[in-house]
Amino acid sequence: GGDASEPSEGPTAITVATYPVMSNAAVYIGVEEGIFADNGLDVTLETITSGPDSVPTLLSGDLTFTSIDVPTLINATKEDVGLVAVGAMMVGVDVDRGYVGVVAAPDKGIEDWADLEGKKVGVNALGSTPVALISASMEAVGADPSTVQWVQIAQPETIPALQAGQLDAANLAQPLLTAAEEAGFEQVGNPEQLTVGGVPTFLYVTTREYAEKNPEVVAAFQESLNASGEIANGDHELAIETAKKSTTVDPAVLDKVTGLPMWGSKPLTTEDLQKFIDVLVNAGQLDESDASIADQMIWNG
Amino acid sequence: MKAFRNGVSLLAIEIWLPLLLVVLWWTVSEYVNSLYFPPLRVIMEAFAENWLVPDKALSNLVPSLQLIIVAYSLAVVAGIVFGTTLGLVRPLERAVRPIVEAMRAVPGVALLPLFIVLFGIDQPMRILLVAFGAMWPVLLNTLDGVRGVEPTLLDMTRSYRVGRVRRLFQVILKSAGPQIFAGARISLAVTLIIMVVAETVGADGGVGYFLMTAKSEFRISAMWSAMVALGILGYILNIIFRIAERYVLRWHRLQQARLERTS
Amino acid sequence: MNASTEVTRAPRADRRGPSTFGWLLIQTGAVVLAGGIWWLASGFFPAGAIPTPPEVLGRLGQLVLTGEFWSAIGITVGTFALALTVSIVVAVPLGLVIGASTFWTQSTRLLFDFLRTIPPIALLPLLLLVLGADFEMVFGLAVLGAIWPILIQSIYAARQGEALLVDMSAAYRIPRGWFIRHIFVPGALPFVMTGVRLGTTICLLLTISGQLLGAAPGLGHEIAAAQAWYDTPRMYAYVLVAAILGLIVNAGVWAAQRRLLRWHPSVRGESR
Amino acid sequence: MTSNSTPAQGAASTTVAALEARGLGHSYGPRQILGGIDFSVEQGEFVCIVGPSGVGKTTLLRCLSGLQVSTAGELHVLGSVVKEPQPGVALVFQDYSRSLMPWASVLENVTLPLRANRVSKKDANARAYEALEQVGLAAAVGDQYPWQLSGGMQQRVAIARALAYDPTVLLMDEPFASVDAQTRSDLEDLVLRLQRRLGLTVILVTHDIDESVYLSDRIVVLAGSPAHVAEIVDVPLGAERDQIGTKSDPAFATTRAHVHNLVRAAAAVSPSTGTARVVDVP
Amino acid sequence: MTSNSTPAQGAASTTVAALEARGLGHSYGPRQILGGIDFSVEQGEFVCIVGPSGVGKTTLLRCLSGLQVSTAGELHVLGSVVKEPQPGVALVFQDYSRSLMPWASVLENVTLPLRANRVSKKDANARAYEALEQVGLAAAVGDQYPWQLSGGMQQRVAIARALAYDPTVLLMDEPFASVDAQTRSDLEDLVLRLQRRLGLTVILVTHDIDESVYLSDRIVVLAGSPAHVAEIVDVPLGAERDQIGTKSDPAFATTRAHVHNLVRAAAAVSPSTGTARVVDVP
Ligand SMILES: Nc1ncnc2c1ncn2[C@@H]1O[C@H](COP(=O)(O)OP(=O)(O)OP(=O)(O)O)[C@@H](O)[C@H]1O
Ligand SMILES: Nc1ncnc2c1ncn2[C@@H]1O[C@H](COP(=O)(O)OP(=O)(O)OP(=O)(O)O)[C@@H](O)[C@H]1O
Ligand SMILES: [Mg+2]
Ligand SMILES: [Mg+2]
Repeated sequence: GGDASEPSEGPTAITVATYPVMSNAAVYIGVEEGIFADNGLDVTLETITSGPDSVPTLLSGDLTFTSIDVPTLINATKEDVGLVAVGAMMVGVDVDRGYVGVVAAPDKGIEDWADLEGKKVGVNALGSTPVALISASMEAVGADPSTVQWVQIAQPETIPALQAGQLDAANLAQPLLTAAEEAGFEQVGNPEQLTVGGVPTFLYVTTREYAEKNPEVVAAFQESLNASGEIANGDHELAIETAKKSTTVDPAVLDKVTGLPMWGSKPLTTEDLQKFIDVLVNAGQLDESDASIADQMIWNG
Repeated sequence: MKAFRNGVSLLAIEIWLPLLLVVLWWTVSEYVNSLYFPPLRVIMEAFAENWLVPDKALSNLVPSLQLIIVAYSLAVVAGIVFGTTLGLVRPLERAVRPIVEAMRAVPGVALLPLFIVLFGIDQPMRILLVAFGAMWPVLLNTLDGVRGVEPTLLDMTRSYRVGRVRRLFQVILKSAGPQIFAGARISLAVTLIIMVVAETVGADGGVGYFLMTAKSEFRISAMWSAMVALGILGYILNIIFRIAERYVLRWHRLQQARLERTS
Repeated sequence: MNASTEVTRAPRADRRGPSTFGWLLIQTGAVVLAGGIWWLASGFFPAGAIPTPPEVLGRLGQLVLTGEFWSAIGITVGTFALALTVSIVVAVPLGLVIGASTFWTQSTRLLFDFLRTIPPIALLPLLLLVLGADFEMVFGLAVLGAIWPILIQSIYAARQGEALLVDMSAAYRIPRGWFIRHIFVPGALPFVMTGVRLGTTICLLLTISGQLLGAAPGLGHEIAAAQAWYDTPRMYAYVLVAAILGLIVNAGVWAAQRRLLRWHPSVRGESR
Repeated sequence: MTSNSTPAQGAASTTVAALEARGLGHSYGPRQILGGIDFSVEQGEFVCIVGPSGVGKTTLLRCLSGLQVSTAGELHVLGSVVKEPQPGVALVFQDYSRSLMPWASVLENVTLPLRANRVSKKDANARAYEALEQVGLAAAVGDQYPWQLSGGMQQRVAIARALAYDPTVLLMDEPFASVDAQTRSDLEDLVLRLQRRLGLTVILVTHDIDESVYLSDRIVVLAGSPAHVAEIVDVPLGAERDQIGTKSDPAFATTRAHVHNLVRAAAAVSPSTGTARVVDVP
Repeated sequence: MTSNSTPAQGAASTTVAALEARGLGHSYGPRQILGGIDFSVEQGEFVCIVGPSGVGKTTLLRCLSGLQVSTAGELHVLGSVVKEPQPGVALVFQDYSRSLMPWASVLENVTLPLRANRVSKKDANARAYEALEQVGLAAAVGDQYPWQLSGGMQQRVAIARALAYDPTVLLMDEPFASVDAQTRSDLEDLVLRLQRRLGLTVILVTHDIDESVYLSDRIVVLAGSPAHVAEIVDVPLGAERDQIGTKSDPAFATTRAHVHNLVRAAAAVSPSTGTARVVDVP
């Protein structure tokens, strides 16, 4: 639900988790531009390094909202953690050079999805979005993803592993994607393009308990989020400038970044989630029996 | 006490406290309503499901055991070799001390890319990474033990012209034995701990892999069951270790038995 | 004859060896040599994988001028110091007490062997839940990591005493408190000190890891941020800072060891 | 040689024995070392224990001190059964160098038992310095570590520790084995004087038969395996002793010869070593 | 007493000294212990070193053994300057109990130097058992740990280790301090016989002046601080010695008295302890 309910009294304090990368630019812009304040929210931003690891903090109440990817929320829902999605942080980018990408060394002869057959491909976790998306992308061009050898490797170690020839290709997100290109690797494609273009991939979540107690805060948060996403999507330069201010990163690195994320700017719907879930089911990452889980994942304030 | 000391009562002494705590845990956890602290009952169900079914258990235990055995052996050997070298050649030790101390304090995040570039992303890299981290307790203990040898004994070996090799193996290392064993015991636990981290890189099985995956998938009782498995693994390894220690340090145990009386 | 130890034990180079300042020069030389090897080696790695020493030092030079750098170090050092102090204060007496009694050694063995093998990293979510993503969590993690080596080493240490000194104190009816303070603890100290040196480094590493993984402020957090942005020189600059911190802290522990154990054969040879 | 005290036996005003062993036996595991030792020591008496090496003298002394609970028989101190070290008993260990704390200075080694028994630091230091002086060690030695001293000096530190403790019962296990002849006779006279003056009960293990006769009122000769009391020899030399006069007393020579023969006979079966005597070169 | 060897001096066929110290000095840090020691020991000679406790005898012996490089002067062994322990030199440490490895059985303790010098296991064991028997220890003792033995037995293990080593130069630091009188004289005779029969060079530190006169060809008396050679006393007793005959020789008594006076004079200034002698009880 996206219906705004105006808070009447002073601003409500909330704490929102952010990653030390640019996926959060929208929230930063929203805070900078006073959008959250206009909706009666006093936002504190807390940096986190991993979505799943921020869940305990959310449960302990030190965070009000955090962001996790769809498979993580599916797992949390299956395990009854009590999380609900309240909005989209990012949605899949519909172009061939996006926020995420698969890179390969030029001498490996990997030029498109089909060439990944039988190759060693690095992903951050074996049961994760990238595996599903790359598999689906391969299937979309008629290749057989079951021949791929998936290798679990954390993002920061991926480039060294590529350089050492330990991997044929790997899935990376910005800014590592740009860094890999700088280091001479070539983009094979954007795994979101053929699969989840326009579909939310990263979600803002809170606990069901909190949402039930504070529906108006959630609503205000959703309102602000979408407005912020709107601005960020429309002004990439502003997004970059915000990233320069909001992170400690070397501005020179940021200037090189091509391919930005697409931020959520519309109310989240069950259908959106279902699209993602279907991709996962098709890729064999999710059991058919869990395919109707979308309803329980979302907050319908 | 002495009459007490048959196998059964030894076991009794060894398990009364853990048993008590388990009962306590079992009872208290039934009433704790927290996702991350499931009832012990549930944990044990998850344990039975994941670690008592041979197929499932083996796919996780085999890679881990292989890693533990090889990495731990390497760590102990390397620790003893380097520790002895540095302990015997004092000027060398003093000269490289800053480097050694700095190296010990390098966080794993910096080592991982290095190890990947050097050794790949497969089992050998994990083994070396674990061995590197687990080597330090043995190394430091060996270093200190080698230096603490009774000076009169060293004089004795010099005066009787006992060659270097024999002096090393029959006097210095034996004298340092108790301390080396203390280090090796710590290394054993460190091996298991680093293993968990190492198994997040390139692995597709192993206790650590299972644990970290369960954690990120919110399968909390499965995660706890992995910790229980690690604990049991640690305990079993420590028993093997203790048997070796009892055998090698027999003299020390007998000699120190005299201490118990008064202290 | 143990009396003349000082002279016979120490290798010649140590005996008429360099002064403290001389050693400092030698050690600096060794560090420079290691830096040289690093520089050479970084050439063999694919470009950018391992930054060169000048890159890292250059970045470090920029960092030291910023306030964040010092506040990150301040938080890290503070957490570490507190965690180490707590670990030592808890683990050393506990270990010695347990080690001194066969009953308690055996009673706690299973428990400790079990608990020790549980990786602190696996406990991270639990700590985050209970203590929040903050100083307390990092502190808890560091204590959980550092306490074991100190504890185990102290348990072993309790068994190292000279039996005759135990007899001596019994014969002279030295009360328990005095015995512990003047005979038991000094005799156990050589072993305990090794444990403290191990614990010190583990404590520092876990302080940094806790900040890194739990996104609590401090050095680890800075490393994580640099990593996320693939700012390798910056990451290595912070890693270098971590290593230097380890170096400084351990130099302190060494100095303490030299003072506390100046009577022990392991230290007697190392004059000044 | 000044003797400013009443004879030792006179100092023992009560009739209850300082130490009394009844059927005392000790085994290390399955090996029985002491088999039924009976003897008693009066208060203020000076008793020496002699016997071949390995017969069990140290073991006996450890039992008498209460350090070791004998596995058979009973030990009475001042009439009551004891199972642990008693106050007022000082022990000089045979393995003196190991009985000194390597981490403590000589002074600290000597004062520790005093400080631990509530003697003020000032008094303890004063007594320690006095004792060190008595055993012929300079005050400067007090600041050194024991392992910086020669063997004989370490032994004297151990003796000084016992003397400073101001014991009523002094147990000494070959206390003068590592000092030169001159120092040895000086120390003998020192212990003798202290014993006479303060009415100490002294039990001293020695291998030097001259020393045992010179010092003691009675000599306990141990023999056999397990060890038993071969004979308790009364020394008919009176309370006054001095190195030249006493040793030229005919009674000294006869007692000496008697004890010598006893020890020789005991050594001939070389009790706890199991075989015959030192063997001839083939 | 069988003497089946030529006199010791006869055994020394060459004129070069076994050991020669020239102006040997040693300091521990700032403290000078030995100040210019000059003396030489012929091959096959038996020399005793005596002197007050703490004078520097052990230090001197350690320098002679090459364990310790003297800080002044020179040491020649068979004519060449040495700075480290030489083959064929065995040393019995004053601190015998610390010189035995606690983790090794008695047998292993005795065989270690042999095995380390390439003696086969069988031979080493045979030699070890022979040496243990010579010092009066039963074969069964070989299986025990040193710390399960009495002090005197440990000391004899240390002696056995030196004997089994089959040295040409034997350095002994108060080797008989912890054994009973009977064993002591047996051991004295044992060393004397071996020395005569094998032409060993023996340097023995002792506090027992009778022993030094009985055993040696010459006695080096150390005195002062820093220590110097007060006198080198020739013992005019010939090569044949036996416990009864030799000790009743009038020359024995005069030598004994002479050495006694020298040591007493040396002890009177109590060199390294810095103060006067053992003090009278006030
Ligand atoms: N490691 C050392 N450091 C400092 N001084 C020492 C050391 N070892 C010995 N000394 C000093 O050197 C002097 C001589 O010692 P040494 O052991 O040679 O005497 P000694 O003649 O063998 O005496 P004893 O008969 O008591 O064994 C002593 O005053 C002692 O304090
Ligand atoms: N801890 C022990 N374990 C086993 N046996 C022991 C132990 N201590 C001593 N013994 C044995 O007990 C016997 C007597 O030893 P003890 O030390 O009492 O002899 P001692 O008469 O003092 O000899 P010495 O004159 O050589 O010191 C010896 O045969 C020794 O082997
Ligand atoms: Mg004894
Ligand atoms: Mg000496």
